[in-house]
Amino acid sequence: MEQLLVALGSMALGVGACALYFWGSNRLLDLVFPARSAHAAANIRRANLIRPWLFLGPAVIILTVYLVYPVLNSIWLSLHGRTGEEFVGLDNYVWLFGDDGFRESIRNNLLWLVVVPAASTFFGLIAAALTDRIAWGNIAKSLIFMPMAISFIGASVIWKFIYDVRAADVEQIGLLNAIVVALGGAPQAWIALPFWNNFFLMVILIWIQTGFAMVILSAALRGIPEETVEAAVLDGANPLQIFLKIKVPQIWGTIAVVWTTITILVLKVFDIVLAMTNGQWGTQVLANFMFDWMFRGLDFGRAATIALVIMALVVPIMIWNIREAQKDA
Amino acid sequence: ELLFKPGEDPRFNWASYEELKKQDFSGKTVTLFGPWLGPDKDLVERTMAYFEEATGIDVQYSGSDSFEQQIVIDTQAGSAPNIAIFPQPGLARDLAAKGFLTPLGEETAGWVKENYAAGQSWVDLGTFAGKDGKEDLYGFFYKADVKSLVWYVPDNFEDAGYEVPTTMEELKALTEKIVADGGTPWCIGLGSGGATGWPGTDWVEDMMLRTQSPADYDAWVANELKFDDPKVVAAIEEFGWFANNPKFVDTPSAVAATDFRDSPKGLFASPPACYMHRQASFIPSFFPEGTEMGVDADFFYFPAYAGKDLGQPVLGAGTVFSITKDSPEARALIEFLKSPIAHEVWMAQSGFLTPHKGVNPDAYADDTLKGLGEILLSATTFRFDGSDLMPGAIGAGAFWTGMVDYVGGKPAAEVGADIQKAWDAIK
Amino acid sequence: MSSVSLKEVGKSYGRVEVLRGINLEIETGELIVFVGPSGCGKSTLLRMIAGLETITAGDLSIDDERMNDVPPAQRGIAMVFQTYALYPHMSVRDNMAFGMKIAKKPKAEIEAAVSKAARILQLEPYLDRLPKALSGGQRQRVAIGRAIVRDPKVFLFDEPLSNLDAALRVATRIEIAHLKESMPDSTMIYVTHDQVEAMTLADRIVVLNGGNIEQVGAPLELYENPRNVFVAQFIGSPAMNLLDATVTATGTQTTVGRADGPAVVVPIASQASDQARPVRLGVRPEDLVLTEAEDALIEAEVDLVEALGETTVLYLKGANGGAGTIAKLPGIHPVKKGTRVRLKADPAKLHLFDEAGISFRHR
Amino acid sequence: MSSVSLKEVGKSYGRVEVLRGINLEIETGELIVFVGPSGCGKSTLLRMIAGLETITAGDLSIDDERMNDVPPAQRGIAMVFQTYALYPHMSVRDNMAFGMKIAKKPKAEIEAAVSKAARILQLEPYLDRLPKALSGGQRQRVAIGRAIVRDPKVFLFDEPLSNLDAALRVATRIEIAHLKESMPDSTMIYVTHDQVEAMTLADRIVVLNGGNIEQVGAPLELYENPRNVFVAQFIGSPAMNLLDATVTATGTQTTVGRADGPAVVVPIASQASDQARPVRLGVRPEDLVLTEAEDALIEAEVDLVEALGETTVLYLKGANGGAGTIAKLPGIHPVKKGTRVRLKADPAKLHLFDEAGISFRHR
Amino acid sequence: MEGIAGRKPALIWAVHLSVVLLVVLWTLPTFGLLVSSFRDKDQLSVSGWWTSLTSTERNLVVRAPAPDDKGAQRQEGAFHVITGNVFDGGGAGAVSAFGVSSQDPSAFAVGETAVLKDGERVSVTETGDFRIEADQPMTGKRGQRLFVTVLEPPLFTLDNYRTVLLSEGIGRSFINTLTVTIPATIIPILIAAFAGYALAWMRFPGRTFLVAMVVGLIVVPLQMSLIPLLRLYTDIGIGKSYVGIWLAHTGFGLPLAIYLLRNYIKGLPKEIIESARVDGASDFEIFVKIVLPLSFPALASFAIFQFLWVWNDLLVATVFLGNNEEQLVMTGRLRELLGSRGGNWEILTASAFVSIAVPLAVFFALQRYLVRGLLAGSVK
Ligand SMILES: Nc1ncnc2c1ncn2[C@@H]1O[C@H](COP(=O)(O)OP(=O)(O)OP(=O)(O)O)[C@@H](O)[C@H]1O
Ligand SMILES: Nc1ncnc2c1ncn2[C@@H]1O[C@H](COP(=O)(O)OP(=O)(O)OP(=O)(O)O)[C@@H](O)[C@H]1O
Ligand SMILES: [Mg+2]
Ligand SMILES: [Mg+2]
Repeated sequence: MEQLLVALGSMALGVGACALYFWGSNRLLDLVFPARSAHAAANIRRANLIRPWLFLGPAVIILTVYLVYPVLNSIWLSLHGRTGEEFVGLDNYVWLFGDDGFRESIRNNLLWLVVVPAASTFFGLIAAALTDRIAWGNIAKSLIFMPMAISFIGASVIWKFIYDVRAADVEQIGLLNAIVVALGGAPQAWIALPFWNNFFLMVILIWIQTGFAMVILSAALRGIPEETVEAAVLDGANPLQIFLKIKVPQIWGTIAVVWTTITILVLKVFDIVLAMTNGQWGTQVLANFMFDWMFRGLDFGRAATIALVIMALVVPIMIWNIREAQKDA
Repeated sequence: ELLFKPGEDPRFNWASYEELKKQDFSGKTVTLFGPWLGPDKDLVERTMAYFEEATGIDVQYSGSDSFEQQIVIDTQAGSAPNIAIFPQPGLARDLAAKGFLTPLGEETAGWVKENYAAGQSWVDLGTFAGKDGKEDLYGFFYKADVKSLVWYVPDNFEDAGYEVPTTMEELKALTEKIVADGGTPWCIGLGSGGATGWPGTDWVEDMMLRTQSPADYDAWVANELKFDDPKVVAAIEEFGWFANNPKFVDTPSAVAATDFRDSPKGLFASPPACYMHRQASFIPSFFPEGTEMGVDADFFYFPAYAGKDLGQPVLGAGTVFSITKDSPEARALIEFLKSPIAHEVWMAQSGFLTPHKGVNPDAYADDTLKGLGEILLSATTFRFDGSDLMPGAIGAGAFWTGMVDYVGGKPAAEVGADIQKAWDAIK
Repeated sequence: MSSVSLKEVGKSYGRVEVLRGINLEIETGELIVFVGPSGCGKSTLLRMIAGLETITAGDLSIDDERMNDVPPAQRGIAMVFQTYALYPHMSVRDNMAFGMKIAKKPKAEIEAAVSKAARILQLEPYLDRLPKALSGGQRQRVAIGRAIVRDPKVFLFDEPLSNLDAALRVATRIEIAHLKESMPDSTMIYVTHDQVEAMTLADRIVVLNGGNIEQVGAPLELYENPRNVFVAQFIGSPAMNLLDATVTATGTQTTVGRADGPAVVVPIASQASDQARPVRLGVRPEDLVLTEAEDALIEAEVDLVEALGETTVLYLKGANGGAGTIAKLPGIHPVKKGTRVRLKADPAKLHLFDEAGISFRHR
Repeated sequence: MSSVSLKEVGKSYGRVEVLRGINLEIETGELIVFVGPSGCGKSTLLRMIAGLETITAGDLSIDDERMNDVPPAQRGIAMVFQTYALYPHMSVRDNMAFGMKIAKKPKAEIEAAVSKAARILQLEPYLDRLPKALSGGQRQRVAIGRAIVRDPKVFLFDEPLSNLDAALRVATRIEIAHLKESMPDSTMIYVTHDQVEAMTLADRIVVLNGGNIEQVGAPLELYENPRNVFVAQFIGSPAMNLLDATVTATGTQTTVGRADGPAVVVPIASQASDQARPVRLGVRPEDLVLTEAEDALIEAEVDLVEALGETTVLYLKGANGGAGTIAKLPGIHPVKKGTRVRLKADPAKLHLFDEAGISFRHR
Repeated sequence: MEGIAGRKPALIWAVHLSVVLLVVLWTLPTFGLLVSSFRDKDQLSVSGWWTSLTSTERNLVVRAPAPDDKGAQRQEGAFHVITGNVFDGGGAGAVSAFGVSSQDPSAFAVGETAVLKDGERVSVTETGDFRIEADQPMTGKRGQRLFVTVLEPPLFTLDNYRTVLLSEGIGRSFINTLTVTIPATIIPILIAAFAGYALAWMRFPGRTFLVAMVVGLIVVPLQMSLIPLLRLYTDIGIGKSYVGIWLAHTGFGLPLAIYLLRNYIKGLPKEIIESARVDGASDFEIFVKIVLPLSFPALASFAIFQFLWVWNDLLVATVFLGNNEEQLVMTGRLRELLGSRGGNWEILTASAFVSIAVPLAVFFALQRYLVRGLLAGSVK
């Protein structure tokens, strides 16, 4: 009970302090430059110069401390050795590009980058298109979306149940192997199957992200003017043609947004790989590779270098996004 | 709240407990951070209770199964606990090199040398170079494990008429005989989530000790003997003799994918999925509930080749206590670890072995533990788990991956070369 | 080149009956306009003809072939939507060619059809633009072009001009009129709620109200000779004024007496049974003229004057705060708010409706 | 209760000059309408008066107080937007009360002001509804109510009716006219591009074009006496016909000769220097009447007839495929497409513009 | 669209079937987990969850009481007997066969008598009662092993949940998680909403740059930040505390939050904001009274994401909050359960389900805002 009160108290305190800042600072500004006084106009102009920074202040400070500073720190670290003290120039980069683990990670990551966003978007699109046409579509949507609410670790547990393998002569409790055995095949250790295991891991993330893609794309599909579809019906297009030639092209923008979001996620996510294989059996990816070097290799220079490579991979997408953001700025 | 009332049970060295009471640190606390969770956590807390009771220090233990990451972050960030309990010395050495550990001092080094069986080797294992390059004792070993063990079900052996082998030759013969009888001799599982592969490293280390001299083993651990050296490759292949023969193992395609904790369960299946399981002394925790040691399951020493004159080598491991934030209380705790009572109380519970020569072996909770303790104390050659001594990137990285690759079909020579390459890269 | 026939056509959404018992014969080459207030079912009827809505009762035939269950694309129709419904991701050319491409017509044929339509609609300079780079009027021309390319038997237009601004609306309306002329054989069905469009474009107008046809006829016929009060008030703007009256004398001419004005003799026949019947006398605002005569049809106080230059609209107060009358006088009249004016009308232009709202001329 | 004065007001967005040198005095109680083609700067000018756009040149005063740098809320204005701009999450009551609540007025005062406005606009039954539960016309009334509640010195309306359908537009227009009447002291500035609205509502109309004021005047003055070709064509629908001509005789009356028709004598004075000057003769479509006379102003072939009942619009072919003329004849005329017609006009209703487009009457 | 004439019903059926297929594929893994979490732990590890409704045949190994144990052995007439039931240790079912050697675990049918090497006779009944008799007193420290083939009925149990939910400190962890999650969801939303409003509707120099910066920062991998930040915390004395973790989650969630909320707020009708300005509202009042209520869908949808992320987070929590009893969060607690009992599928399943219950509830409560909120503004 007491815990609960303390918890409630600190929650209220935290949220309250934040709210108080915004309210108080504005109040203060209004007191310093009162809007209803002799110099109202001048005061308001002065207040308006300051006010945006009151609104932005916390955000800018937090972004700087929590993200900008670590990035700069990483750049600095990437030019230093494992202890972060001796300057090694570009050695870390040289090492990185010669490293097998890195090459494997890059190869796998590229696979992930292609497969996961593509498959999630694809299945999301299919799910969106189909569920929009039926009465119980919303229920179907909720169910397909559900994996989004599951943590990566939870998802890993779930999928361990799918990929579990037992000796050939005992009953399989992994669903996939049970099916394979029922079809007369031999049980496989799916997550240890070279190369293909990457895909078995990707399936997990696809499973999680499809719901996200579906929800967004379904909204976009519903935003398509009905008349264009009817016009296509009159033009004699069949449902598939309507979908491919009329609907999909009209939501390219949304597809791109969904794709980008999932791409960024793919680069950042390491939990699944960590929990399922920790990069063994040739499934290493950059995020996990970095994690490895940071905590197992204890080499912050190299970890930082890998982190920067991850960021560099997203730069094109970032630039595209910044352009989009500036278009309407 | 003390498990064994002070002064009652004559197996315990209560004098050493009384000795502790001379210090008074009432109101002080010491923070302890380690990898132990669940039942292990209860064990350590119950043991520390004696220290708390005697000195008035409040010991705050917290455990995490991501201990390795956590301690790195905490030491780096300056929010370290007073004492860290490293599951292996490799990480402690890395942190010592970065200056995050406090030397324990000559006196402690002397004490270990005096009181531990093969004292010097424990001192050596706990001695690292500090940030300034100067070597000091940073790690105090407390709680050891014996790894050169094979677990089996005596009844199954009896039913099939098998004898416990005493030499490697006999073990291999038995393996083949079981296959000939239509059974599966071994359960091997390398899976361990993020640490998948480590059980394979233990196999290789044991094989190194059984095929090469202790000096070679030491050279290998220090990478003076390269990983791609034929001697090492041969040891890997020795492991392969067991693990890579599809007839010898329970789930041949899934050796690497089978969790090491699930793996021993095959021993107890009906009919038995396998007859033997090579694993360290902690594995009974993962035996099915209600398994009675000595009755339902037992162990035998993972034997050495009779044909090679290498004695009875024992592979072991231990947890290392290091001071990550110095304080008189932390020092007092290290002192406590030297007292026999600190060992005996845990010995009397479960899962604890100690090289401390001054403790009463009768304190061990059961005969199995006592037997294990004897193996530890009487080993002709004792060597510490090599992968734990290697740099993290190897011992907890490339070596693991190498083992996974090896049971996945990669030739031993290539595996050795890969690991060596990784090692070269970190210099 | 085709006639459309509707026989007892009806439409229900679940329990809601939106259209009922629609009978209509549309001849080849005719331009028929559906008008009616919002929600009366114009679009629904058109979409049923197009096949975009199922027909829940009755029969639809095109060229004497029953079409109820034929999919839209096979009906030989083309439709132009209010919102243009251009494919935003395709160039003007591709928009027009889409239907033929789907039908796997040879390239050359497509090319020819598109350029012909583009020529007719003067869209040649824009063929490679995307719709978003076109003005509203141009977009609607593309939508029409897309319909032309399909060479349909029947053109359907659903309020094609209502998204355009006033000036463009006039211009595009004239273009559609020209288009109709250049394709004398195509049947066109046109939905609008703008009566100016209806009047100017239609061969015949179908006035819909509440799911029924109120009257079908040539535009001027509806204006001059509305079948009932609804049509009378719907056609013409401002709407026809209605004055309460009672029949006092019947015969080839009818005399009606009024509570708030003099008796009026209307040259419309009535029967003896109509004697003493309460009726409504209809007079269009534009048929009223100022007069000095004592026995003016209407005498009332001016409530509001709208001087538009070309015309002057007088809003007159009704007796006892009732609905007032409106008069629309050509040119500029210096009438001030608050003055009393007298208005008369040519008796030949008056209308007489019975209690049910049916015009005496139509009984 | 307030006059607005603009002195040499200008607006630039960076390098783009959107408005320049606007001088205008608006008197207390006046209803001024800004009209002009799309993009001419009407909204910008209004928003500058409101304080929503900074004024980049010149001075704006309200009640002789310079307002350039005063924030919107302190200018004593209220604004009604085309899109209503109601706060969607607040009830009608809260929408109207918002401004006063912000100003921390006492509850009773707010309550009184809101109910007064609701009474005027007949919004009482809807006070507790959310905007989404209202029709377009009701929403616009709420927006107006919100303005009334603030009791402003100046009301600003930015195309308040353009989101409504035709019938509602007329009804709401009349309501605004009544509102103006009931608040004779409030100054109102009203932006529209609908000339009917402008003509019917305005005390004075300001015609804007390309960032300049073309003419300011009472509605009928603009109709009868446009200062230049732009105003002449902008006011009135269909637009005034312009015929090319050359001055052949000057004096108190001017004679002009034409290539494609007889000479015309216009009762507008001209100077001797105007002799042989190329001019344009303006005649409104509604001023043309059919004639049989040989020397008709216009003789041309009919291209299209729009019979609206009330009027008949003739689209005549121009000579050599040039721009045609339009005639709007009252009533029903049985003219057929393709026939040649002759049209005349009262010379007093003719307009004469010089090459620069300035009316001779305004020189 | 529904009413298009001439539609083929087969197509509609194909759509329904495809959706069913998709839904089954997407829910099957979770469903399997749900079923598994209610199953008996012994059955769980030997048979797939899809067989959970049918009886399973299992081979059990049971040890009879050791002859040396006191009271285990009775004399019955000439015989020395040991009796018992194979289900004494738990379980139920029907025995179909038994054996006395691991070499042949089902050598004998029930009712038959097995004769051991030393002459002892063993019999087992279908109900699991066994009887060992010998002519002489039996000796030995180890009891006789009996191998029985049992047809076990399906067993469902709440034990797994009991274990997880009643495990020590889980309530405390639950409160801790809430203490972390709620402010760590609200604070970034608040800060981001203010920033988003400023970036969308206020004029000041550097706005474009800030927007670009925010977008750019979305991709920073947070692992980079852990150590520098914790060091900073230690230096300024925040250490490991709730404030620290709130701020950390705020920092990591902020770029995406600002980006989404700015897009949404930017998409609000300009006239509404101007109208409020004319009504005399200051920027603060406009934000609080107009923008905030109107942005609810966006706030809610971001809240879902932030909530899911914080709730499911382990890394940030363990780094910034520490591992001790007082501060451990749910994920940490569950992971501790898993860590110490890696092989126990039953704990794994139940705890995984416990960990997703709250996020699922939050998701279903707020999901209707999701679409509206996320999409608006981000796509034209
Ligand atoms: N799917 C539907 N379910 C139920 N009623 C409908 C449906 N679609 C249309 N209606 C109803 O059918 C009636 C006719 O609609 P329709 O769109 O044909 O009107 P309209 O005459 O075209 O009106 P407008 O001029 O506003 O376009 C309306 O009352 C409408 O509410
Ligand atoms: N922020 C801006 N930057 C540059 N030019 C602008 C901006 N806002 C408006 N303009 C330009 O200013 C001119 C006047 O715009 P304004 O909105 O005042 O026109 P308007 O007369 O109200 O037109 P409409 O009738 O379409 O509303 C237009 O040409 C427009 O393109
Ligand atoms: Mg090892
Ligand atoms: Mg319609």
